[in-house]
Amino acid sequence: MLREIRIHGRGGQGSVTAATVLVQAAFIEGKWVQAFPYFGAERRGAPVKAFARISSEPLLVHSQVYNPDYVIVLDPYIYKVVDVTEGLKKGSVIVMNTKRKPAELGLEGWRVGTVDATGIALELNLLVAGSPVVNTSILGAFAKASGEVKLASVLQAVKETWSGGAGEKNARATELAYERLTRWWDGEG
Amino acid sequence: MASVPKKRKDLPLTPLSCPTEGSMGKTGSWRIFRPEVNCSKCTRCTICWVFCPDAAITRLEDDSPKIDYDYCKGCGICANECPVKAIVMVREEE
Amino acid sequence: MKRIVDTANHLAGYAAKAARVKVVAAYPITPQTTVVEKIADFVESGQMDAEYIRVESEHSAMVACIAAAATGVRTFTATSAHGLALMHEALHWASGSRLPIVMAVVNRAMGAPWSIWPDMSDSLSQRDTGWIQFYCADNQEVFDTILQAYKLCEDERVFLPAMVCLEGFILSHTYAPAKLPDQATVDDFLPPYKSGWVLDVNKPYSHANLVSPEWYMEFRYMIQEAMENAKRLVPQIDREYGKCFGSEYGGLVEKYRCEGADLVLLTMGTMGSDAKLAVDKLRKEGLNVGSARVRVYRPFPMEEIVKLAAGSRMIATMDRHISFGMEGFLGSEVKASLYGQEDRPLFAGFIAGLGGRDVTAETIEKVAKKSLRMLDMGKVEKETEWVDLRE
Amino acid sequence: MVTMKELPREEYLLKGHAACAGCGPAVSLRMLFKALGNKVFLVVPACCTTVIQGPYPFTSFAVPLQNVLFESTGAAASGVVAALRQRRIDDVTVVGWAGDGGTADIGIQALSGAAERGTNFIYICYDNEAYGNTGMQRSGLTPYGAWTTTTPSGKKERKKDMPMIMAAHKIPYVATACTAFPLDFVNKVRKAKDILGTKYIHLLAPCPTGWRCDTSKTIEMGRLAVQTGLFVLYEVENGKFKLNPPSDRLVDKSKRKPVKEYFAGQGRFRGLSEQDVAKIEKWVDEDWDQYRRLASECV
Repeated sequence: MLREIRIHGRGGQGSVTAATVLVQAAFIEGKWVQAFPYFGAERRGAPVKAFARISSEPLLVHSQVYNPDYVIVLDPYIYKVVDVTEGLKKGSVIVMNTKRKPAELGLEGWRVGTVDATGIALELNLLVAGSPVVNTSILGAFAKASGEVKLASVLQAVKETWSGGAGEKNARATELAYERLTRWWDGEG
Repeated sequence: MASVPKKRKDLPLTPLSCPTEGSMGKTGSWRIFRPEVNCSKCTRCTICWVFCPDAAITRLEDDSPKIDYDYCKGCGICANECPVKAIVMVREEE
Repeated sequence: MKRIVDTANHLAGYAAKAARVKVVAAYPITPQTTVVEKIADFVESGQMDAEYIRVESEHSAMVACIAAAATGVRTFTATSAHGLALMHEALHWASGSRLPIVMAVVNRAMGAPWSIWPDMSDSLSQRDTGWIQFYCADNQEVFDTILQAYKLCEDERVFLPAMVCLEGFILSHTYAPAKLPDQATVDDFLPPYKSGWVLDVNKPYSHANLVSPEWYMEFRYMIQEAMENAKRLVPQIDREYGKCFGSEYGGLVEKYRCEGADLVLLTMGTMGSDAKLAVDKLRKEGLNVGSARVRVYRPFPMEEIVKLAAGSRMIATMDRHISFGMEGFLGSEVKASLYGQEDRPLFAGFIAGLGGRDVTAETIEKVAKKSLRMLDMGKVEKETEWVDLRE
Repeated sequence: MVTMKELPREEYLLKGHAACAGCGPAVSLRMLFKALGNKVFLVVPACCTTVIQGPYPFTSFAVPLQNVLFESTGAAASGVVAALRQRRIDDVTVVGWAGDGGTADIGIQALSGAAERGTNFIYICYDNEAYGNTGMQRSGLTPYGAWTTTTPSGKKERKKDMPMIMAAHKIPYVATACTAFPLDFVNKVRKAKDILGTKYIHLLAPCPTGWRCDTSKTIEMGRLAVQTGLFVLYEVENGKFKLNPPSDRLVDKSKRKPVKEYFAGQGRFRGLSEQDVAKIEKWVDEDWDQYRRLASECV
C-alpha cells in the first residue's frame, strides 16, 4: 500500500527535514520510503513543498506527487496563499500547525487536525536562530491523525536525527503535539 | 635511450616519452655559423656554458668549454657573451 | 552492512569514501552540491583520508583530478550541466591520458535558458570524449555503480575514466533506503588504486607531448579497444558485485519482462524504473510489453540491443535528450545497432522529460499504447515524437 | 649568492632539444634544474616548452613532466601537490612552468585559484611577451608598441603587471628574474623551494625569433631590459618589497640606460615613434616612483 504525503511550509522551516524524519520513522518500521523536496530553488521565507512516500513494497516510482493521501502544513498562514488541498484525495487528512480549531479554517470536505506546534516550541524554548521549530513536533500530530507511523518510531527517528539535548527536546515537542492534536472529524474540534 | 616503436604492440598505453639526447635529432645541422673556442684566450669563466640554450657546451674538469657540434645550433650567444672574445663564429663548411 | 535512508548525492559521497579515494577536486553546482558537501564533511571530520581541493572551476576540478591520478592516487569528482560542459576539453585529456578517474554527473538540463532541472543533454553531449558512461535508476545503484566503475576503470584492459550519471533532484535530492556495505567487503572487492602509468622522479617520462600523425591513430585505436574490453567486463563486474553485496543490475542493459514482448520500451536512468510500473499495468491489461534500461551508454551495448530486437516486433526509445537537427541519441544508436540485421523490428523514438518535465508511469504507458497502435498498423507515423508537448 | 662555478654540471634539459636557436627560455630551464636538481615534477601547459620537448617517443626533459591544458597549470599543480601529499612524498618540488599567455591570459584563473588555496608549488611564468609557440601573437604581457602578428602596427595597450597581481594574492614569495641574470634566478628558485605555499617567479625570457633580433643577442637584450629600467628585478617576500641587483642601483634615473638602446636592437619595436618612446619613458619613471616608494617603505 502506497501512501503519499505533501508537506507545506516556508523556506527555512524544515519541510524537507520533516519529510526525511517522517520516512525515517516509517523505515524503522520496515517500510519502503522516499522523501524529496519540491524540485527547484528554495528561498528563505517563500512557500515551499516537500514530499514523502511510504509503501509496503519497493518504490519504483520517481515522479512527483500529484494526488497525496495526506497534507501537513507547517505554517499557520500559508494555506491562505497556497492551495494546500490541491490534488488531495477526497476525505483525506490535513494536519496543520495553528492555534485555531479545525472548524475555523474553512477547509470543508477534508478531515483536518490542528495543533499549536509554534506554541509548543515556545513553551519548550525549542528555537533555532530565534525561530520556533515546528517541523518535528507536527510529525507527532501526524502520527496520531494518520496512524501511518507509530509515535515511538517518530521519536526514534527524531533522536537519530538530533543527538543529545536537541534530540530530547524535539522528542518532547513531538510527544506534546501527539497529545494535543485537535481532531475535526471525531467531534473533538 | 628509447627506441622508436614499430608496431602497435610496442606502444605504451598513452604517450610516455623517454628522456633522450637529440629528441629533435642532430640539431647541429641547423647551424650556419659555428663557434670556435680559442683556448689560449679562454679564462675558464664558464659564462658560455651557463648561457648556452642547447646544453651543447660541456664544462670540462678545468672549467674550459667543449662544444658538442652534433647539437650546437650556432646561435652565437656564447661568442656574444664571452668577456674576452675567446669564441668566434665562423661560417660552416659546405 | 548498514541500512540508511539518504539521498543519491550523499550516497555518491559515501561511495567515494568507501572506495578510499585520495584526491577529490570539485566545484559546486546545483544539483551536484550535496555530493561535495558530504565529502567535505567526511574529509574535515577525518572519516576520509583524502585531499579535497576546493578548485575555482570545474575545468580546474577535472585537470586537478587528471594530475593527481597521474601522480598515482585514486581520484573522484562530481558535477552537473554547465560544469560538465566547462570540463569538456579536460574530459578528452583524461581519456587520452588513460586515467581511471570516476566522476558523478548529476544530470541537469543545459541553458540558455537557465534550468536546474534534470535531463541528460549534459552528459550525452560528452558522448565522444572517451569516457565510459553509466546511468543509474535509483540511489542504491548510484553507490554500487561508483564502486563498480572504479573496478572497471582500473582494470588493465580498460584504464579509462567513467561518468556515473544520476538525474538531478529525481535521485540527487531524494531520500531513499540504501545499503552501505562494510569497509572490509569493499576493500575485498576493490583493491588499492591501480593505473597504467604514474609519474616518478626515479623513472622520468614526459607525458602527452606532441604525437605525430605517424602514431596518433594507434593511440586512438587503443582507446576503442579498451571500450570494447569494458563492454565485456561490465557484466562480469556487475555479477561479481552482486555476489559480494547482493545487488546486481543486469550488466549493460537491465531487462524487465522482455521475454516474448511484442514491444520493448527502451529507456535510460530513472525512467527505466517507472517503466516497470507501466509494464506491469499494461501486462495486466493483456498487452505484451516489456522494458529495458540502457545502463551503460558508452561503450554502447549494440549486441544486447540486437538480441532484444530479435525477440520483439517493435522497439520504442524514450530519450531524455535531443540532438538538435536529428533525434535522441538513444534512438539513433538503437537504429544504428540494428542496421545490419535482416529482420528488423519496427522503431519509434520519443523525446520526453526535457528540463525536468515529469515523466510518470502514466506517461510511459501512453507512449507504449501509442507504439502498439503503430505496431497494429504496421507502420510508424512519425519517427520522433515529443511526449507531452504543448500545442 | 651562488657563483657560476658552483652550479652543478648535470643537465636535465638534454641537448638536441627542439627550441629555436638562441632560445632564452631554454637557458633558464637549464638554470631551473641547476637550482633544483632532478627531484622536480614539472607541469607544462601549451607553450614553447611543449615543443622544446621534441616529439613522442622522445623528450629532452630528464624529469617527470606532465603536459597539461593551456589554461590549467595552477590546477594541475594542485592535483600533483595533493597526490604527493597523500603518497607522503615530500622531497619533490612541484614546478609550474608556463608562458606569458598561459599565465596572464588564459591561465590566470587557475593560477589565481591555486595561489589563493596556498598550493605548495613554484609557478614560473617565462615571459617572452607574446604567444611564441603559435608564431608571435599578442598577449596580455606584450609591451606597448611591440609588433606581433596580431598587432601589425604595434600594440596599443600596456603590459599587465603580473608579478604585482600575484603579490596582491598575499602569497609568501613573489620575485622577478631575467634570463640574462642566471645566478639571480637560481638563487630565487632555491629560496622559493624552501618556502611553504605558493611561490611566483616572473621571468623575462628573451625570444630572438619573436623579438626580431639576432640569435646571439638573447642575453644582451635581457640585460638591456633590466639596465634601462624597463624590467625590474625585485622580490616581495612576506609582503616586503626589495629591489635586487642590478636594479637596486637604478632608482637613480641617471644610472639607467636610455630605453632607446633596448628598442633599437629589436625589430618588433621598429614602429615606435618618438612620441611613443617619450610616453614609455614617462611610464618607466612613474613605475620607478612606485618601486622607490615600495623599497623605502620596506627598508
